[in-house]
Amino acid sequence: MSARQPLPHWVTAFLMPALNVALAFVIGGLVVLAIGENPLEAVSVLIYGAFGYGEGWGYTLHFATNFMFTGLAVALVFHMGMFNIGVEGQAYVAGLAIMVALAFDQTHWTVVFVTSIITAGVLGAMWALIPAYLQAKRGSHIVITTIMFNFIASSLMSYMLGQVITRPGANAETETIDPVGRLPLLRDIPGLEFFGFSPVNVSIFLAIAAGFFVYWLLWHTKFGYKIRALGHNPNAVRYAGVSAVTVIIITMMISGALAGLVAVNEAVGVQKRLVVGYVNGAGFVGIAVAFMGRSHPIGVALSALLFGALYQGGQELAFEMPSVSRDMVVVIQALVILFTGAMSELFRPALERVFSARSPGAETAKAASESGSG
Amino acid sequence: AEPALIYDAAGKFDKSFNEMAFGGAEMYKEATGNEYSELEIQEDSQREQALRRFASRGASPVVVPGFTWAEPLNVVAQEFPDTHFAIIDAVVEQPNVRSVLFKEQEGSFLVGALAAMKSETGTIGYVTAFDFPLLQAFGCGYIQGARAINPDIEVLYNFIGTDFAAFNDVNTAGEVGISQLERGADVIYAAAGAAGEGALQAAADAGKYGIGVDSNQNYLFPGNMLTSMVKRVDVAVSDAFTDEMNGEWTSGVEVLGLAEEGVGAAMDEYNADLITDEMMTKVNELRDQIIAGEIEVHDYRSDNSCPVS
Amino acid sequence: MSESTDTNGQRPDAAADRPQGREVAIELRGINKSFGPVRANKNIDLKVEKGTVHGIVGENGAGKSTLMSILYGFYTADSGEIFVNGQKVTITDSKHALELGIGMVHQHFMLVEPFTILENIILGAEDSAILETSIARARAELKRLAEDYSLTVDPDAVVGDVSVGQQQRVEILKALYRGADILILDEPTGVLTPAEADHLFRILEQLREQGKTIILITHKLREIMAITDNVSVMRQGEIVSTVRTADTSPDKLAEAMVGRHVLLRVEKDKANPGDIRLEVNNLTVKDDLGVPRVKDVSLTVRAGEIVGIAGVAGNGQSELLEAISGMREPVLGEIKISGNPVTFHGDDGAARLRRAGLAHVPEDRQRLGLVTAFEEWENSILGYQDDDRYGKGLQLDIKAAREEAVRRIEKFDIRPTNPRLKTANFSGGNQQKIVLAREMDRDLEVLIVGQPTRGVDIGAIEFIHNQIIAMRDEGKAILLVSVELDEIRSLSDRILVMFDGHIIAEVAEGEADERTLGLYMAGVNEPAAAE
Amino acid sequence: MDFSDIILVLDSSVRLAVPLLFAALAGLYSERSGVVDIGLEGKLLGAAFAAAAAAAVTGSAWIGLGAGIVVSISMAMIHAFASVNMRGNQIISGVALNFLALGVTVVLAEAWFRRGGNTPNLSGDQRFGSIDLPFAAEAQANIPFVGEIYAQLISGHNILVYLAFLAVPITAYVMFHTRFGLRVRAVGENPTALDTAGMSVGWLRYQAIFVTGILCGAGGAYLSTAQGASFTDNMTAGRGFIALAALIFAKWRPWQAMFTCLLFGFLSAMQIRLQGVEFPLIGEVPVQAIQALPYILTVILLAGFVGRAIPPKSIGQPYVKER
Ligand SMILES: Nc1ncnc2c1ncn2[C@@H]1O[C@H](COP(=O)(O)OP(=O)(O)OP(=O)(O)O)[C@@H](O)[C@H]1O
Ligand SMILES: Nc1ncnc2c1ncn2[C@@H]1O[C@H](COP(=O)(O)OP(=O)(O)OP(=O)(O)O)[C@@H](O)[C@H]1O
Ligand SMILES: [Mg+2]
Ligand SMILES: [Mg+2]
Repeated sequence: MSARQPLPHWVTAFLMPALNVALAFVIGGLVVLAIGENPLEAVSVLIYGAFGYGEGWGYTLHFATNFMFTGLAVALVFHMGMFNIGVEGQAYVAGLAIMVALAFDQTHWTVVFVTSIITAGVLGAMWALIPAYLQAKRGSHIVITTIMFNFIASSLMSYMLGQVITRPGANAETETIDPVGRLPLLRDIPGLEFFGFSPVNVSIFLAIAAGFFVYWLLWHTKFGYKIRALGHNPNAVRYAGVSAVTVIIITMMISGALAGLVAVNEAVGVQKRLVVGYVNGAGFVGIAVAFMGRSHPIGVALSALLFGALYQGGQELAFEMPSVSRDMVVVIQALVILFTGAMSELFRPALERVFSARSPGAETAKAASESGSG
Repeated sequence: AEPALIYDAAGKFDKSFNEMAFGGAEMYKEATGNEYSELEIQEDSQREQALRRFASRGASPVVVPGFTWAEPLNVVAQEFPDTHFAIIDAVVEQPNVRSVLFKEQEGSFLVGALAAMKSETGTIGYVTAFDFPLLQAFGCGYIQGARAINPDIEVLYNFIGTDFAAFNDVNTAGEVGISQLERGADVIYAAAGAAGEGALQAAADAGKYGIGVDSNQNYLFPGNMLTSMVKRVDVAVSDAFTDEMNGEWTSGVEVLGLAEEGVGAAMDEYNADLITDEMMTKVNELRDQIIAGEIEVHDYRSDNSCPVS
Repeated sequence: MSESTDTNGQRPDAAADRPQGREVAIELRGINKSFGPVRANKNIDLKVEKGTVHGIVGENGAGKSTLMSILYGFYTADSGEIFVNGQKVTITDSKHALELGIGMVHQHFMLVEPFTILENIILGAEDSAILETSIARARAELKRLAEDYSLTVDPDAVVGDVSVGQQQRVEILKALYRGADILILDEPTGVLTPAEADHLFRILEQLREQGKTIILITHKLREIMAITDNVSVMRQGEIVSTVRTADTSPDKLAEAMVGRHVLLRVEKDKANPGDIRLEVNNLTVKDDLGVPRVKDVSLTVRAGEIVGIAGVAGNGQSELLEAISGMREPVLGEIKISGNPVTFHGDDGAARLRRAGLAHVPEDRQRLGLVTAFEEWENSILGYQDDDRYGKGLQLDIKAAREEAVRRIEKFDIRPTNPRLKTANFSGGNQQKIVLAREMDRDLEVLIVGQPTRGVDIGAIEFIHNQIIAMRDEGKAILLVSVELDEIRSLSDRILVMFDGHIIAEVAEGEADERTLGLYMAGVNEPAAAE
Repeated sequence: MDFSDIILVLDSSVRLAVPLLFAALAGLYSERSGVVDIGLEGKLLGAAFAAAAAAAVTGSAWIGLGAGIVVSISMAMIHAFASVNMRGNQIISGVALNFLALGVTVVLAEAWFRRGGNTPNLSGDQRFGSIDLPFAAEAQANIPFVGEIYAQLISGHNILVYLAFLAVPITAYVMFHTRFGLRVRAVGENPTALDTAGMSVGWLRYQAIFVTGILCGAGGAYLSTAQGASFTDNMTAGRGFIALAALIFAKWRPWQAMFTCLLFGFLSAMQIRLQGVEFPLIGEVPVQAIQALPYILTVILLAGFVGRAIPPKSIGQPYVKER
């Protein structure tokens, strides 16, 4: 951020991100071009696949739901000035909530929904507890501990799925939830048939609620005030008489709980059973989602939507253009993350020249951006 | 109707049965000159979508390798009663679905026997990706075969990792192989997809023997590959394609074991010198006994446990 | 020219224009600098004569640091010209400035704390790729400088561990080591004890004799009068006057700075102490490294009196404040607020003390007292965020908090007056007012205040002092810690001198002349004996 | 386990530690200069592919190493550009590069070799073979213990292993005894101090990140052309993250980093050995418990003995002069 003429809000909020996405597609287009496909067609296929029709929308929203949970989990802890790389593991362990869902699947989906929300949340929180405690009490760097706990989670779940809760005759997966107890898909809701066969289900409302909750927590509660204060200035927190230990532990547990909710959408809601590695990287994508969303719930929601679109659109692309492999789709996704996330300021100097050509500030801005590169 | 093949999340080139399925499709393509369509899914939740797309575009049969397809296929098969589907490694009870199962334990039994016969140290090894019933079934059959030859042979049994990433962790696989060799193993059976090559490489580097899996990997390290436990997923796929083409489609469960030559120990020019005649005769003898039901090879998956270890 | 302190259309550099044969070391012409909307410097003209000490005074945020940072090549001016020794130059970066012989001691030190003093000094001026050789040379050079200017430091001490006074010496040595002959010092004495300050001035005089040119920014007019040859006054980004120091007076300068008459002396009537509010018995406190800093200290503060603690920085005052305010658990001894002993457990002690009726203005506002990334209103509830008046239960009543902030901005004349503004963009003086407002504007028993006016301009100082007196007159018990001897003497009703963790003397108001206190602060228990 | 078994386990520990060591030392330069790097994983992967591919095509492991380093450096420079010039979020940049490597390697491998995202198996000069130090055999034969240690543990590794361990004293020297090191540490602690002392913060960070690229390149090449004999899709399997953890565990110090990586290598080697072993009293524990051992012990050691790790003060924050 350089000493700058303030750009019009719509420029920073919409034009710049749009330009970045465009650039990402241009470069991604070159990859497509390299394999002799038409980049423009590829982009239009990708966009159509993500937003062009009901089922596409449904899939986009379904993926966005997972990323919303993981993104919020990362963002919340980041406001406390820490980095929770353990979301993947927290979500994975929370998958065990499936057992509760299976226990209640003869009752009614609402029962399954509520109970699995609770258990998934609790399990995720528990998996975050030890790293949090060690950080707070022993100063053990939370990045190490959460990385380690991802691996430990993988071992634990391998054991559970391989030996304990596995369905004999199947392969390291649990029983499947009985139709009676399955979460309704959006298309089952009158008026929303539009979503076709897509797996997007009632969990999406949970994700939206989670967004509001995090916003409320951070900016409208005394505890959120403490979280942010700790994030900005730990010394001031001690001066204020706020217990950093308590704040760290509780915040991490809330984060773990948010991560755990992935289980409600993905395992309980969509796959209706637990399989090995069901989180499938959503936890790591959540890191990018959180930072691209500037750790603000609205931003997180938007970038979750972007990533959902990339996943669904990418699948459409792989389907419509057989020569575009899913690895190429990964490349395009990476480019989008790079340009919209890490190089979001790429066009600022140019835009500043355009939008404040006549004002003296422009020069300062230029000087500043130069001073950055030395 | 153009046949279609949808690969599992592990990906088309998993050095394992997805890749073999691909091979099968190619076989069909060569034999008949017909095209087929294919797709790699990226996310588990995309299975139904993929199935539906091919079905709704009139593809038939739609073949899916891997048990993970059972659930979604069960749903989609009912939506498209006129489309034929085939699933490998799992059973889907639908009138328009062909379910192909393999008796990996039987093939593994044979290679286990060979390993025991080849071993001079009385110690052999099994390297696999992670604790996973299918992979345990390989291992369990392997041990049974080895014990059939030498009741007190020691079988080292190692896992590379704890999830699907293990199928790619070729370096750890190599270390696992080395540690087994260091502990006296002189034959190593590697059932770990792409990572398996790491263990086979270790065996080759040490001048010991490796056993490949799924496809015939004998060519990898000629002279150091004792054999491969082939699992003819490719055959299953191309059969499904051709049956449809010739209007000979049959739904229902197909179980391919030694009898059906769905599994077996690969013998070719690469390992000819390593297999002595008496080894050969012994193996054939065992195979006949299994086919005749005189030897009952336990399937780990039936009860998630292995009687021997 | 003596009336040139008036602010109307006077050519700012008129004073310097007068012919008197001295050549000009630095000349600035029409310098402009904006930080986004903020116009920090508005076409500044300034001449600094060679071999003189040139003072610059002005309110917080007047643009002093910015102007000097431009001269030093840290910021690039939006427009304007710079002449060094008559040559027109465009200073692109600090490297360039250093080559031109310009050195700067920044207001907020530019040191690498985990490094040793030597490493800090050679940083950027290493004469070989291998450290050892550079260090060897630097060690010798440093020895020479130390002797020439009696700037003794332990070259191998880690900067983070030495006193601010020492750190500043390092900054000066850095400049000298690089052969600067134009030296800029930005608020150098803000953090120094009187003794250290006097020493600094002797050094500056010595440098001047050697023909070096010095630009001195300070908020302390006494220092301006004592050492500078010329002085420029800045207000709101402009130089409103430049005069010979001989021709002006503190009051004139103060008026020129603030634009109104300022009372430089504190006026208060006799205290009438009530009963004991703060009682500290045999307190012993260790710092983070486990070193005892406060040793068996006992003291009491009564309602309606101000007890001042004088002492050279680093003699345990900070730890004493931290213990009394509940931030640091003492190893021995007890603390009583209005007779009730304070208990320590957990890391939220400060909250318990606040509930007991204690308010705390910390020594270091930026590090402890504020979350500078927060909006002003958020800082105005820091430490009290759990009070019911900011909302019952979990919810934070933002509206209530903001309304209160607005009231305080009004009452304490905090500028700018927008509670939604980021605290970092308030000047130091105003940041200090935010803290004071928060801690003073409530019913409390005991107020402890550390360095209330550090780095704050005189306008603000006057205001802050009056507020503290007012509190006393309302019958609050006030414990004041300051390294500013003047401040201690003018505010306190009783003065305790702290040395090496002990209270080594108590002096009643009036009996305390500067010399005696100075000796106590130096650890001399019997000033008489020291005659 | 008798003596020679222990030697063998240690030997395996060394092999397992090397890629971690390269990556950890690489991260050390970047992070000491104040730039977070969670993109170690991606650089390892990219380099592993480039090395294997180049070796397969040219038949020379050395050219492979060169290619790996070049690719890794290019990725590092993207990170530098994003972190320094764009003042972007360093975490996102790292995540993006990890994804990028994941995708690009497979796409290119498939395009060039048609082996399903893998390179052909390398053999002979395409790989770094093991080097026998002089008198290894004699020593083992004649000197008890020491001889065996020398022959088994010290001797018989490939050149990259020796380079990795050589990189430790070099890094230690560069960081704490050279002008470059002094400045890198300074810019990580207080960039403004460096700026006001007349140096360019950005340029220094570029230099540091460049070194990061070199070391990650070597680490990647080790995986695919020395320890392994081909590139496979996502073959790094999280090593970059373990290395990051090791770096923090070591509090950003070179020697400590080496010991941490060796420790982790040892735990992994033991883990492999202990699978399926019957323990006295306990009996046979679930294999997954053994597999989790390295990670659990790391956490315990961290909490028990290592304690608080204070990162370079300016880490993760883009250098901003003016607001
Ligand atoms: N780096 C910066 N970025 C943005 N604005 C700045 C910056 N530095 C200073 N300013 C603005 O410029 C004005 C002048 O600041 P400056 O630091 O020069 O004041 P000052 O005279 O040094 O105050 P003080 O006496 O407190 O040191 C300030 O009011 C501030 O708003
Ligand atoms: N890097 C910066 N970015 C934004 N504003 C700044 C910066 N540096 C200084 N300022 C602003 O410049 C003004 C003067 O700042 P400066 O740091 O010179 O001293 P100060 O903040 O006035 O307090 P003090 O005089 O006690 O140091 C303040 O408004 C401060 O917020
Ligand atoms: Mg200033
Ligand atoms: Mg200031």
